[in-house]
Amino acid sequence: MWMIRAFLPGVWLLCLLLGLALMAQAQEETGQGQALLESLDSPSYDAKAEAIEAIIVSGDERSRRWLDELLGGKLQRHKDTGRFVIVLENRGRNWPVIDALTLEDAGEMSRRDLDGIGINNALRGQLQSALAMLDLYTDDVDDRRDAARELLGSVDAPMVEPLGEVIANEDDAEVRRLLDQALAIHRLDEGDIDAIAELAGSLNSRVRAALNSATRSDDPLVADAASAALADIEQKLRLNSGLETLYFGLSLGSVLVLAAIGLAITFGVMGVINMAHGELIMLGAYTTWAMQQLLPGQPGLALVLSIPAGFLVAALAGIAIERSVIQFLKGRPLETLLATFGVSLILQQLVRTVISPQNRTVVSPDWMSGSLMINEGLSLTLNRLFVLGFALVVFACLMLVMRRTRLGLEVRAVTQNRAMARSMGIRATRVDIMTFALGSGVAGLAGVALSQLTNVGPNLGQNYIIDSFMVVVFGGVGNLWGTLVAGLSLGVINQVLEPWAGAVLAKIIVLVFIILFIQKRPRGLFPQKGRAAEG
Amino acid sequence: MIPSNVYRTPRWLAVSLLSAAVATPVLAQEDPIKVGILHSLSGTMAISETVLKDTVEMLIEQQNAEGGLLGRQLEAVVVDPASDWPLFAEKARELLAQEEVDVIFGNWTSVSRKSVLPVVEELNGLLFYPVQYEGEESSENVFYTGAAPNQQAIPAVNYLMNNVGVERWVLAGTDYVYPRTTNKILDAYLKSHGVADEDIMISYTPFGHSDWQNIVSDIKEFGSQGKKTAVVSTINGDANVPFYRELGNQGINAADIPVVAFSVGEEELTGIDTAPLVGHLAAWNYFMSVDTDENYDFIDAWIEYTGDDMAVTNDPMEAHYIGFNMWTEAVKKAGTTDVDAVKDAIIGVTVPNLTGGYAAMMPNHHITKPVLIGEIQDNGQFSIVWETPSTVAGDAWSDYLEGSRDLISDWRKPMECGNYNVVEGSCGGSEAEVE
Amino acid sequence: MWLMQPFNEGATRLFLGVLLACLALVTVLHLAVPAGHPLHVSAYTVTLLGKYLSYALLAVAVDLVWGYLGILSLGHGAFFALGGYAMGMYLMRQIGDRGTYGDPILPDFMVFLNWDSLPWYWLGFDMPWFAFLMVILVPGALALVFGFLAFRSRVTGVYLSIITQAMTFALMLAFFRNEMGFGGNNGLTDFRELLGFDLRTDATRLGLFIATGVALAMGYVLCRAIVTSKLGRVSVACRDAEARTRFLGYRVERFQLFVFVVSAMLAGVAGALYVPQVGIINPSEFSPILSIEIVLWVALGGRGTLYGAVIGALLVNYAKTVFTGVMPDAWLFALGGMFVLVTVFLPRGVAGLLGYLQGLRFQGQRFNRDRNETQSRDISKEASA
Amino acid sequence: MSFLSSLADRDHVFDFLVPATSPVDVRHGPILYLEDVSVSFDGFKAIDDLNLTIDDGELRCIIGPNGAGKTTMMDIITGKTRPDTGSVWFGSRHNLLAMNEPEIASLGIGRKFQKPTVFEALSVFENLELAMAADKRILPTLTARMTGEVRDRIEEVLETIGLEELRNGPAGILSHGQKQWLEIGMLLMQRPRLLLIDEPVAGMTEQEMERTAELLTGLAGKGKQSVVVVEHDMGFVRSIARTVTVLHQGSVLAEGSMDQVAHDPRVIEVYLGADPDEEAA
Repeated sequence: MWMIRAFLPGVWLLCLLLGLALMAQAQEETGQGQALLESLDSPSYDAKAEAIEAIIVSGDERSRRWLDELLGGKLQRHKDTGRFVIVLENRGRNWPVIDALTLEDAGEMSRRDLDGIGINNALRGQLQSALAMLDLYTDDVDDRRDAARELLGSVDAPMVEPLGEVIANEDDAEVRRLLDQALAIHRLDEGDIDAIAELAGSLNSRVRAALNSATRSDDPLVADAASAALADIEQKLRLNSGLETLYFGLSLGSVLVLAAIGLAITFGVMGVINMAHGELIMLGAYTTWAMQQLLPGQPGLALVLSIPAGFLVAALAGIAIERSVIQFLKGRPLETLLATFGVSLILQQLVRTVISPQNRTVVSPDWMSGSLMINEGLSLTLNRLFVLGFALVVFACLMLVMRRTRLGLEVRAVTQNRAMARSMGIRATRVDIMTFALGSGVAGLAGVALSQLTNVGPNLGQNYIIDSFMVVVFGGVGNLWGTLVAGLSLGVINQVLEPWAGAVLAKIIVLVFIILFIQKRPRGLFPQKGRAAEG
Repeated sequence: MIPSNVYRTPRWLAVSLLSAAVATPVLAQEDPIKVGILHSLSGTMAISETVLKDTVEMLIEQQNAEGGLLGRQLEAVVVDPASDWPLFAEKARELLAQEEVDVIFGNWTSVSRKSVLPVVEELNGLLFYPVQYEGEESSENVFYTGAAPNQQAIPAVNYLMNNVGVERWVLAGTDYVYPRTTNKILDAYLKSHGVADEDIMISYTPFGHSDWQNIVSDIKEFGSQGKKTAVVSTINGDANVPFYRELGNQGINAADIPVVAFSVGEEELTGIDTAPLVGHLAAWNYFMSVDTDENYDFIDAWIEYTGDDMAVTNDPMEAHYIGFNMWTEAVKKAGTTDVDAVKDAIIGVTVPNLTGGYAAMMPNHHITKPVLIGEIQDNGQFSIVWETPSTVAGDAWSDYLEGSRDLISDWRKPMECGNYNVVEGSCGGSEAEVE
Repeated sequence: MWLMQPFNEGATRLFLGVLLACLALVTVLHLAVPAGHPLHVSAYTVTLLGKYLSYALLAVAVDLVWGYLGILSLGHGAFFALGGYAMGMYLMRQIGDRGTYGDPILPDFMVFLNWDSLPWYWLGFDMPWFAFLMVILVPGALALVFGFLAFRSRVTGVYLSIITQAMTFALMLAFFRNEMGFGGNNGLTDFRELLGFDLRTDATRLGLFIATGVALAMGYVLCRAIVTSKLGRVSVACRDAEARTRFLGYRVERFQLFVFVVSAMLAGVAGALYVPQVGIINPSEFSPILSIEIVLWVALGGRGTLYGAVIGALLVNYAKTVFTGVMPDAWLFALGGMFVLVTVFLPRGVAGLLGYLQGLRFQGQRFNRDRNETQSRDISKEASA
Repeated sequence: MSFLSSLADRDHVFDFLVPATSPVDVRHGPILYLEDVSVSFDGFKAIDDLNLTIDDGELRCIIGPNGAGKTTMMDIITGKTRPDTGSVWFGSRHNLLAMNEPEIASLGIGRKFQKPTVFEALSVFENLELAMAADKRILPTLTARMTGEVRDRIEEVLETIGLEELRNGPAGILSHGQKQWLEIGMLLMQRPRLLLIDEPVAGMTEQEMERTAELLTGLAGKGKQSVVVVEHDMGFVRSIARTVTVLHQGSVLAEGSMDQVAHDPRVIEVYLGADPDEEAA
């Protein structure tokens, strides 16, 4: 959704509508296009604004393309020839371009010979609302809705009438509602007190913005009515913010769970303290990056593919660690801690030297960016929603593996009584490898998910290792459910505390809480009871 | 390792000629001039600092290609302080006392500079510090080639106030001294321009903060009060990716609530999917997209040096470029690498910067810089939307802070004082007793 | 007198001899041998060695709890840092009005963060005796509270390690906050003088170096005295068979607490000696990573021998200095590799190796055995947990 | 129990730790007295309404199939496990349920574990030294000196358990049987009034068993220690036992002389109608 603050001169708008009408029978003249673009290429932004209007009224069918490219900063001009081109790919030193007039391929041009036609946020706003107006006439309902939503708060006098017509011909109720609100906001700005009645109860942030500014109106009646309406809205919002905090908490929790669940297996079930766990997460994240490098332009597909890939890579790395280090330290968990710490140092520096010390870009596919609108006031960010779901799925799968599969059975057998299990023909070593691979693989999955939330860089792992241990210990070592509950609850606690304690303090409080909790229940939330548990 | 290549183009020559009297290419029989490089190559700061190390190495290579300095070759002495602050002090001591380098280019974080400062002063070394910082410091032995607050923060805020019409301000930063000081200065500055208290929201977050949900939604709420709102971000490197992602996903975009960042440059953007960020702002003294020949030459040199076609340049790199040239200039001027001689010689030295102007070393060991405001583009570059008509001289002591308002710094004889109090007319504090 | 006990041991006498000899040697080489001479020890090296020695003391403290009490503390960096901060606060107060802003009382960072007066917890730190007392008391108090809680509820093994880690992590975050009034991320720096000695003179550096050496010697003797006393044997008993020790009528948690507190105090002293030599104290000293590294020094040197801890600390840190200089891009490989190799192939660390070479097998074997003992116990704990 | 009160409580004990030689009041008969004791783990009743009385100086053997609750009973007496209901008295003065392990131990109740646990890192001598009845607070322990009297005592015990020549070797290298003895020796060092011994002869050779038998019978006696032995090996039990108690499903099934017990139908039935000896073997 786009919010506009550009105030379009009325003249221009009339021309715009005129232009829309004319567009059909507009005549193509070669000179005209060049001239239009010439006028765009001027140092002053006002001149540019006029040029944009000119382009729209020209009714030239390339204008839509031009405006889009201008918006994307891809409409550029060759310094020497003065030729206007559209840049297709603007990374690297030489850029592939097409001619802006003929729209035919114009080969490659050196970055340094090209002059971009810069725009600023004001122009960007102007362009967007212009395009929005155009979009109101498209056939796709969703586009029209978005367009209508964009117009909220950016309607001014000359637009009223044409919008009225639009509403009249609009068959989609939602679009009509939005446009009505847009007009109401406009009327409110004009000081029309009745508009408030129409806006009352809407949770839309731009409506609230309008009402807020209305409270500062010099007409006391309007001011009071506005604040009354606002108070009513705030009431509605309170529930929202409660839900929002809960969602924040859960999503943070899901991240913790993802990061910790692998550890819950290697550490909890096998009793192996793997300080390189964080780096396994990192590997998963880098796999996602690599995938996106392999499949340029298809971030979504790459992401999906990197789920198995990430698992595999991390699992293999895990096996390597298990074989090369951990197996020699069987039954010496504290030594394992130290050795794997060494491994983590090596892995980090490896990434730094082999790939780069800089963070890597991981693109979010469209279906993961933006947010899911529950109501006008509450929307859930998609990427976190996906991660939350992903975490639960991973957890469920793990439960299945541990509970239902042969591997799970063998793992439990081996961890409870190695010798016995051996004598029953279970190949303990193999089980160790498998278990460790599983745990590491899950860490890889966490990495894939995290790549959608945070940096993909050499330090990624370090930022999560401690939290992971906290979660596992808090939940009770060796208990997957514990890890889930612990992760989610810690997440929620943190987010509930944050607003009044601040991010740092909230984290500290949570840590202290964990410490004290461990004093009360030395074996975590869900300890294993009975004589076995006696040290 | 990076392919080292002797490289030179007519343009490049032109630049060096601007700065250099014709460098007489003498074979260096004398032992080389040692240039210390003190940038973290591991640990958390490696992300930002490694490129700076490479930059200096490249500059040294180019200098040597032109016959070195005073007929002697330059030799880089690289150490890794590993993002560990005490280690910075130790390594600085190693460079100065053991390796006996003639100059040090290094440091990124304020704390690392603070940790090195006493060492450099004690052993009377030269340190060129290339990163924008909080000011409130002026050392006889340190040259600040990065921006002081008045060369970045204030102009950026001016731009938002006057050109964008912002009325409400969110000052978001990582909880350390640079954001704290900057925000303090801005807070004072905004209030002095009639911004009400309730129209300013300040929030601090820990290093590497990755969960921005709450804060971003607060910002959103803060912005929905019917006044144009902007975020002034002094958020430190690593925390930016999740921050911008959250912004994008919660639907806050530039046309709506613009974010102007002081520590997000091209280097940081390489780690971010910039599509949702288009239009957000950054204030620097240099952008890779600057359209000058010097810049294109520098970029090409850099690309060839790193052998990476996608390699980017950024503001601190330019700062090193300027600092290095200033130092070579001063050495030529003084005819020696002796620290005291160079210290005197360098004040007033003027070299071209990459943005088509010149940078001069001020008596307070800060330099003149243009201030550019750029909007993020989808290709991880900035399109420059505004710049100061002329260059701005760096202020060691902010005019907007209690206590430092009356302080000035002037290292020329006879004053030679880093914090001269114009009211009391005395030179207070540390540098007083450093002879 | 139990404190004299260690002097009857050949090993301790040897250790002290070597240590003091080194101190003397360095002093001589620094003062007597002219600069430029290949044998001259520069002030830089002296300070460096001083730093190593303070680390060595820290390592001894860790070995006391880990080696003899079986408590793997991943939070000893916290005690070290607290001691360091106590010293740092004293040094800050010593700056007086020579700070940038020339404020006679407030440190610079407080001035420009608009503190109008000194927070209560800074009071008294202008008096050396008070500050030095705090160097010991503050870490001691933290250890007392933390240990009391942990040991009384019988938190053991990995759980204890993890919550010690949580402790130091929480402290790190806390000290990063500028509101705390400890200078936030910048920490405390720009120190001038200690007890009237200018910190920027080589003489003072040498002095600090020697002081650290002596402190190490005393700390070593103290620990040695503890471990050779009956209490030391009880500690080992707690480590190897906690339940048994209880049934013999020892209040295990009290012994653990006692040793833990002593160790924390030693760590504090180490921190206090460390700060004036490196010239800065900052929250990153609290970082859990550092604490893990300390444990690694001990592991590498050889756990449960004390002198092994010293060797480990010196070795690792020397290696660090060398590597960061020689192979800046790759030193982490070397360090990490070293940790892996030692823990895997040299389970008893360098000391174990030495012991073996010198045929002092008894120490070694007994140690190796009870190591496995403890480990198997640890594992059973985790398995059962 | 709340943090503060526990703190207070601890201090209270810390001030004057009950000395090991505190008089145990046995004028009114029994030295150990369990009444209606029950405890359950996760619903499983390990001890079910158990009543047991041990007289001063008595040597009592306790037998019973696996899971009869023998070890749990020991845990309760030594304070390791807290019963859900019931009362446990040491003499007629000390309520054991109100004390923790060290306090109970210092009252003069010594326990030997099923699996021999000695301090393997320490020498045999040191093991005994630690076990010796002494002031076991921190500072006294820190400054404790090896007096001649102490040494004699240790030597004496070393002799009793026949480990003189191994005195300086680490306990870790001892054989299983030797460890068993060492542990018993450690109990002796405590000068306990009551010895709880869990399976003393498990994994011992015939001769070792005999020696152990002598050792134990030698210990018990009026005014000396009372001894409670839990054992599987019926042969051994028969060789030392005067009174035998049969535990079953957490409560006393039968009590009496070995022969009585061995022919008690219920006992036989519990042991699957088999002769107890075979069952155990």
